[in-house]
Amino acid sequence: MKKVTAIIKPFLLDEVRDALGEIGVRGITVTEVKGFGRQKGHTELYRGAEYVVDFLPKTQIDAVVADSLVDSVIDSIRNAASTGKIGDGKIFVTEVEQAIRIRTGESGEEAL
Amino acid sequence: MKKVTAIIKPFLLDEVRDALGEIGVRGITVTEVKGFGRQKGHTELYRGAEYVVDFLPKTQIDAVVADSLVDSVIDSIRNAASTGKIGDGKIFVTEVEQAIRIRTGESGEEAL
Amino acid sequence: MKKVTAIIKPFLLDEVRDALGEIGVRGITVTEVKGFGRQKGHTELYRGAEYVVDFLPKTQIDAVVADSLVDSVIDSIRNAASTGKIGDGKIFVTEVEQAIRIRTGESGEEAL
Amino acid sequence: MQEQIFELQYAIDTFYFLVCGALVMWMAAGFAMLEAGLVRSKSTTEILTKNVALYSISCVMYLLVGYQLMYGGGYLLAGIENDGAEAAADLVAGVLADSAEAGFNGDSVYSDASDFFFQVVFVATAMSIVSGAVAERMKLWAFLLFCVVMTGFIYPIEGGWTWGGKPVGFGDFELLNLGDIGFSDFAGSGIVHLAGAAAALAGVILLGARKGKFGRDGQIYAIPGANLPLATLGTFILWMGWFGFNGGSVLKLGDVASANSVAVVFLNTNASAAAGAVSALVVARLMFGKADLTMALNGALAGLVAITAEPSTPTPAMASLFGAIAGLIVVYSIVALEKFRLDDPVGAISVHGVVGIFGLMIVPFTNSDATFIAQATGAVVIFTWVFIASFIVWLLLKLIFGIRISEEEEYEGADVSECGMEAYPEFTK
Amino acid sequence: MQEQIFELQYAIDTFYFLVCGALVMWMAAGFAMLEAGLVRSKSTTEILTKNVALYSISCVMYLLVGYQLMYGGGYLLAGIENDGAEAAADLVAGVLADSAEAGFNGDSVYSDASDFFFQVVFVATAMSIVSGAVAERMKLWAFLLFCVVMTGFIYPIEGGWTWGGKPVGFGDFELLNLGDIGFSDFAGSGIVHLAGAAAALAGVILLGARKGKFGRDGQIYAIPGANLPLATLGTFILWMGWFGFNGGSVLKLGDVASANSVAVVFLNTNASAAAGAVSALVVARLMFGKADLTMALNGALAGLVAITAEPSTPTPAMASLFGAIAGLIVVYSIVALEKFRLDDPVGAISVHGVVGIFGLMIVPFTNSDATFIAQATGAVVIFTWVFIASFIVWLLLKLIFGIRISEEEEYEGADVSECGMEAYPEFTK
Amino acid sequence: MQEQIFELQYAIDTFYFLVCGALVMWMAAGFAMLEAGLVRSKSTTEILTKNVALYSISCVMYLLVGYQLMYGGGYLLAGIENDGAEAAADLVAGVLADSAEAGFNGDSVYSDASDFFFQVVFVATAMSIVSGAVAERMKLWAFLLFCVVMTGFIYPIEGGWTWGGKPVGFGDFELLNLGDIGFSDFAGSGIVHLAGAAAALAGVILLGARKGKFGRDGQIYAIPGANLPLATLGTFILWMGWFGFNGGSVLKLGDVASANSVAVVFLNTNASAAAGAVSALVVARLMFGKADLTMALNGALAGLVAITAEPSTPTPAMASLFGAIAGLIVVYSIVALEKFRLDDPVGAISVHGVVGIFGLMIVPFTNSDATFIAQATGAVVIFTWVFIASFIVWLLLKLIFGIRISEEEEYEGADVSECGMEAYPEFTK
Ligand SMILES: Nc1ncnc2c1ncn2[C@@H]1O[C@H](COP(=O)(O)OP(=O)(O)O)[C@@H](O)[C@H]1O
Ligand SMILES: Nc1ncnc2c1ncn2[C@@H]1O[C@H](COP(=O)(O)OP(=O)(O)O)[C@@H](O)[C@H]1O
Ligand SMILES: Nc1ncnc2c1ncn2[C@@H]1O[C@H](COP(=O)(O)OP(=O)(O)O)[C@@H](O)[C@H]1O
Repeated sequence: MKKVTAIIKPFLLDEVRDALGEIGVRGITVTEVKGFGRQKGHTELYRGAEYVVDFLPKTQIDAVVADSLVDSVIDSIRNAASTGKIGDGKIFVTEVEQAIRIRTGESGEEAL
Repeated sequence: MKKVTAIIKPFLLDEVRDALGEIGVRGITVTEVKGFGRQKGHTELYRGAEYVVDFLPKTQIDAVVADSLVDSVIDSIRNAASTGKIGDGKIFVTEVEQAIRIRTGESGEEAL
Repeated sequence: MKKVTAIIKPFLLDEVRDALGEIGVRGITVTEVKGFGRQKGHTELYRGAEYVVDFLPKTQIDAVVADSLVDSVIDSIRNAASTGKIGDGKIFVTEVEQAIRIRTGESGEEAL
Repeated sequence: MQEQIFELQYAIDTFYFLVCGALVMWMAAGFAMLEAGLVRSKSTTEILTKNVALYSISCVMYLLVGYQLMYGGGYLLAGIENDGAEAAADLVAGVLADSAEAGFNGDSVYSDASDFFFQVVFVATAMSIVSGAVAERMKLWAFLLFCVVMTGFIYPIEGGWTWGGKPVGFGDFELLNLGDIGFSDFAGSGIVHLAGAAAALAGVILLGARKGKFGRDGQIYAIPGANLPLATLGTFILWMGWFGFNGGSVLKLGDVASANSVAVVFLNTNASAAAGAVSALVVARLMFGKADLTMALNGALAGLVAITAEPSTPTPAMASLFGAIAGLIVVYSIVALEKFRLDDPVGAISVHGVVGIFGLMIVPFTNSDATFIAQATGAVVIFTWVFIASFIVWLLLKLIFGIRISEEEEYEGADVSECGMEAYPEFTK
Repeated sequence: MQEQIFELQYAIDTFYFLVCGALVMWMAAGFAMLEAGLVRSKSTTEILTKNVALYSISCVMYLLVGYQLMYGGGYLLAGIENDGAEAAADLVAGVLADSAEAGFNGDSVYSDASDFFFQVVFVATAMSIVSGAVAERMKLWAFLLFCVVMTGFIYPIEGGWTWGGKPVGFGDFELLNLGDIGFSDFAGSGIVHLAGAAAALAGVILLGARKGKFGRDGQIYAIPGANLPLATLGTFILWMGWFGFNGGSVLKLGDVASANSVAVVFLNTNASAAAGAVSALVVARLMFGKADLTMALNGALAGLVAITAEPSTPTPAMASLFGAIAGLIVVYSIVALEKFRLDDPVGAISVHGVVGIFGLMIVPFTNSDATFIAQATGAVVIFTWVFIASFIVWLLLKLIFGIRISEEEEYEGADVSECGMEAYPEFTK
Repeated sequence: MQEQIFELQYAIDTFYFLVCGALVMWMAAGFAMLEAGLVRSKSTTEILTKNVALYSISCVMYLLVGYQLMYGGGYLLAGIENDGAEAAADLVAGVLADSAEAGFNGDSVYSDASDFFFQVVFVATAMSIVSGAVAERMKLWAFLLFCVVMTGFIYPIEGGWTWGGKPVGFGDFELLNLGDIGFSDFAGSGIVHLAGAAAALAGVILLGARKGKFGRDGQIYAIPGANLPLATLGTFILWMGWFGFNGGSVLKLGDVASANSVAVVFLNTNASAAAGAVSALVVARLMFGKADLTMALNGALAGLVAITAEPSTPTPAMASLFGAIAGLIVVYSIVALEKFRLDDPVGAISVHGVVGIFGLMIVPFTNSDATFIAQATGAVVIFTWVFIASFIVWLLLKLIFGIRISEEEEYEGADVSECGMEAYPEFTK
């Protein structure tokens, strides 16, 4: 199994979730994160003094999926999360050795 | 070393932490996440209009542990976090190549 | 590629970000987490009743970097995040199989 | 000694006006909190800025021209200036002459300055109604420009026709005199609230709904308000302030009949609001299966708006009944307006417009001086004028500057684009 | 001219009642904010809904039956209706006759409507005390049903015995007349505050503590309030409103002795509250080692409750002393109640009940018309009646509908289960 | 009958004082909310605690010694005690004699207790100004000790020189009498606001800036306030309360000239605030390119402070102009103070100090009794005394206990170290 981690723009979350649902991904976990990258933050003024907002709000999606699904998951995310503008985000893939469903104890791909 | 990542129902966090403490896990990192899975969200009405709460609040626990501990960690989490109801969550295990304690520079299992 | 995950004290985030920037890390993702470890929480009184704050606020930094950079990333983080006091945090390194930039589709180290 | 009695009466009536005026001023805070509670956190700074600015602009514009247009009080309050401190002896002599003429039980004789103070806060109320309805998507400065026109001209002209006693029309073109045909609007269900709602409706139509409010296939999505304690606080503030709004509109305190009337107005205002809240809560429970706090709040406000056209003649039981009906109407109206794809984040058009009309139409039941036909005529005149005039102003603003922030700005929140400042920078995710 | 003087006096006294009544109405907002600040975010919408609804229901029920039961003012305010606008001449004649009989320095003659308005807001105050104590775990509709009975019957009957001058008992069964034996409760430390606390205590006992408040082995866990600025705001609102609560209870303004008494009441009310806040802050500092804001807030409220039974006779220095003792009592009482495993999230039973009794018992020190025995008797009568009657009502509600939300609902928060709406949907984790 | 007229006048004037006093008391809530909104969430409980405590301590200290020092009203209000309830007949006789002497149109005769009540809330206002400026880094108990000295001694002594009519100096050492040389400060632009700002400035200088406010190379960093709805609410509360602050300072209501003056004061106070808000909003827009809500709020407050020195003589148009200039000054002043590395989280020194001086200096334009030289002298005397006395007290506190929390405590937030309690425990990250 693989974990596909995508850092996306927050307002595209629903699109990505729907796209993943369509190709059979039945579970995802979402974390609110702050991203720092090529997309630069902006400077704000508050009472005449500056402050730099350099961490931008991003949404991280983790989906653990069977190896066979990885490519289509990546494609789906790219399709749904791409606006063509800088800061669209990244997808990282890592190996997952084991998955267990807490309720039933099922393990492996069964558990997803 | 392995990282055991568990997505659980938030109100069971204290139980899981205690269970892990008992078997000798000395550090965990906890993240508030939103989960989407078999457990369905619910529809709310606000001023007569519907809105769907489809992401449910979940708590993610990450514990990096020695290989030898993995099985008992999984068991502990399952015991503490299982209510038998849908949405109890998952446990994922991944390989960790290196661990370093920032303060001392110790590395490997020493650092945990 | 490797993912370097560091759990640090929140107020050192800017220092760590700057240190990573200096050695050429161009992107990081930051998550607010709660940590439980050797550093103990504290007991507070509210209207005469006690409550224990045992999870401490920590900041998790994830940086996916080329293998060659891993050691200097670890050093940079240690330098920037170390106060010598308990609770300074940990660094974990894991393998990343694939990285994709959503906007362009570039993959591998190109995507970072 | 008669003179001293007149002086005391003048002092009492003036103080009564000032206290009521201060309560109405307080309603500005109520609207600000209500609206800040019912929008999303990312549009909160902007709605707060609008509320502070609209109150302030209302005060400036009404002082410059509005009071003159509505009551002939002089541009820049030239009329009031004269009875300032410089000619205290003249002032006293004038007051005593007026009092003698009016008689102890006659019309109220009180300070011109207190009259302006009481009137100016009403202007701000009318304008506050607008800000809520157009929240979260309108450009700040376009709104403030509209505010200048509304509080300096559109409202004062309408107010002149109704409370100012001027004939409907402009210059030589005079249609009819609403007061003469039996139109009665005690404290402004129509003159203030319907007027505000008409301006809001024109804005909402030209502006369109918030992104995400309506789906392509007619779905209606909820956009929950970010801070319900604030919305509740705002409602309580409005409720309290309304005692000044209606109570002060008796215009005199200083004799038995007037004082009793003021007391009846306080009592009825409170009774109607209470019944409105209870009824809306129950109706919402039956319709939605849940106790919808925001509907209870809107119900209380609906009760207040409904009784405003005539709070002095109903018995307390009737006032309660009117409030209860208003609470029912407002729930249905809010749901219905969304069916028409009109997006009003705080329900202002329903509370002040739909219920404002209801308030006007029930006056004849308890006040025999008013007729249904005159009430309907008044409602039509007020609505038509304010709606059309506002529509034109909004349209001009739209053509010249644009009135809507960009889609991306709306996504990021009006706070960042319009004010460069988050309302809760440390809390929101 | 004597008639004009009486008319002015009537106007002044009526206005004084209305202003004080508006301030007491404002206390409803104070309780709402205080309680919303001291509960967890997940129970906030529900406590707000309860507060808006209880105020509204109080107004409706007191109008329907309560005012009749307490003062014989007529069901549906039939008595007040008559002195509305229709018979203005009769009204004036009646007032003048009353004034002549009372004399300028005699009993106050003022509008019946203002009397009702002032009384009705007291009912809501008594009921507001309950909502805080049962917060976060009681079913909304069970609470509202209790509210109907409490504000329509339990409180008005008790009020009839005390302020209404009726003998304790029902129908032919008359025990004693509290007024005759020397019971004195100026503005309601017992009649309003202790009564509210007694109803709250009965509810808390039947309801049990919030899940997680007490451990199996007697541990007491803190459940911090979610929004302390709201709690502070609520306290300031209550403080301000209390000037109306106590100040209005002089019942007359319009002569030198009365006006001075009102002023003394304002001064003492403020002094006692201030001393209560300081003392509670210091006591909490000594006991807990930290400056506990919530205790300072409770201390101010305790000072207010303590002085309420007699704010007109103490010197300012004594008022301060009474307040300081009240501030000390309240801290100990809050800690002690938790030892008995009574879970009162906002400290209402301590502030209004324990300190309410203290307030009653110190009256004889400064007011020689009151006796300790009569004060104790009054406290026992009020507590017993309200506690038992409330206990029965709560029990019936418990048996018929259940009064407590399920464990899971409590975990998820009363907001979702009772109102289907989060108070801060964007902020909470 | 003349006596009855005097009694009514006494009652009216007393009530007027009490209503105005209650409004000023309400300003304590305004300062608390404004400051709680403009600090970070981690320092919110502490600023709330300071505000509740400072109001309370002010009341206690002014009652103990302050009123005696300022107006000779007796330690522990010994003077007021006597005209309490015990000797009602004496009281009435005394009042009637005073009234007869003063004459119907002469000086106001009203309850001593109402006078104290009105004066005491002013002390708290002066002290509230300080808490905002030293927020987020000062030790709670050091602040409260300063509060004891400021409200018991520093302010009352200064107040004695100005409103109390005492000569500047101590004991036999008398410099000059500010009233005699033509110094005029109607409601306290200098006596209250500049005084508060002077004490704040001394504290800020000794305390230093918040960590992270200024960079090593002169950079100025923004530290955004955590809760702008609270800040806005606080401003509206202050705006409302200011009607009492200025309106009550006419000191008499009960004749035509006085009542009219009160009305003019309400009108001008409102006009100046409105113009201040508009002007600050526009100036900030031009300077920063964004509509800065917090500047609009400060602008409104600046308008209020500016008109406070003389709200009764300007025409409404002039009041608006003064307010507009004040709004402009405050924006520049806030930016300028930061250039001097003075860290004032809420802008208190600019709003109350810089604009307070401006308010004093414009009095001679509309009030011919005042001279520029006397106004300047007064400003210098007030500033010098309060600044130096405060500086010494702060310094002693610094040397003995320390006045600043540790760097680590500051990082964690004053809430945890000073109060052991978070303001929003569930929301902040
Ligand atoms: N090397 C990295 N490791 C972890 N997260 C990264 C890395 N690079 C980028 N990110 C995340 O991806 C987000 C988008 O990256 P950015 O460089 O701004 O734009 P783009 O994806 O278009 O190249 C960042 O805000 C950050 O959260
Ligand atoms: N494939 C997955 N990848 C990542 N997270 C998942 C995955 N499947 C489930 N989860 C997480 O686990 C939670 C529980 O899963 P769910 O399917 O609702 O119930 P159950 O664990 O009982 O099967 C989800 O809310 C989600 O956060
Ligand atoms: N085994 C672990 N797995 C995951 N996170 C850990 C682990 N041990 C520690 N942490 C994280 O690191 C933080 C610091 O660890 P702690 O033991 O308190 O101090 P130190 O790093 O100085 O040994 C913890 O708060 C927790 O978030």
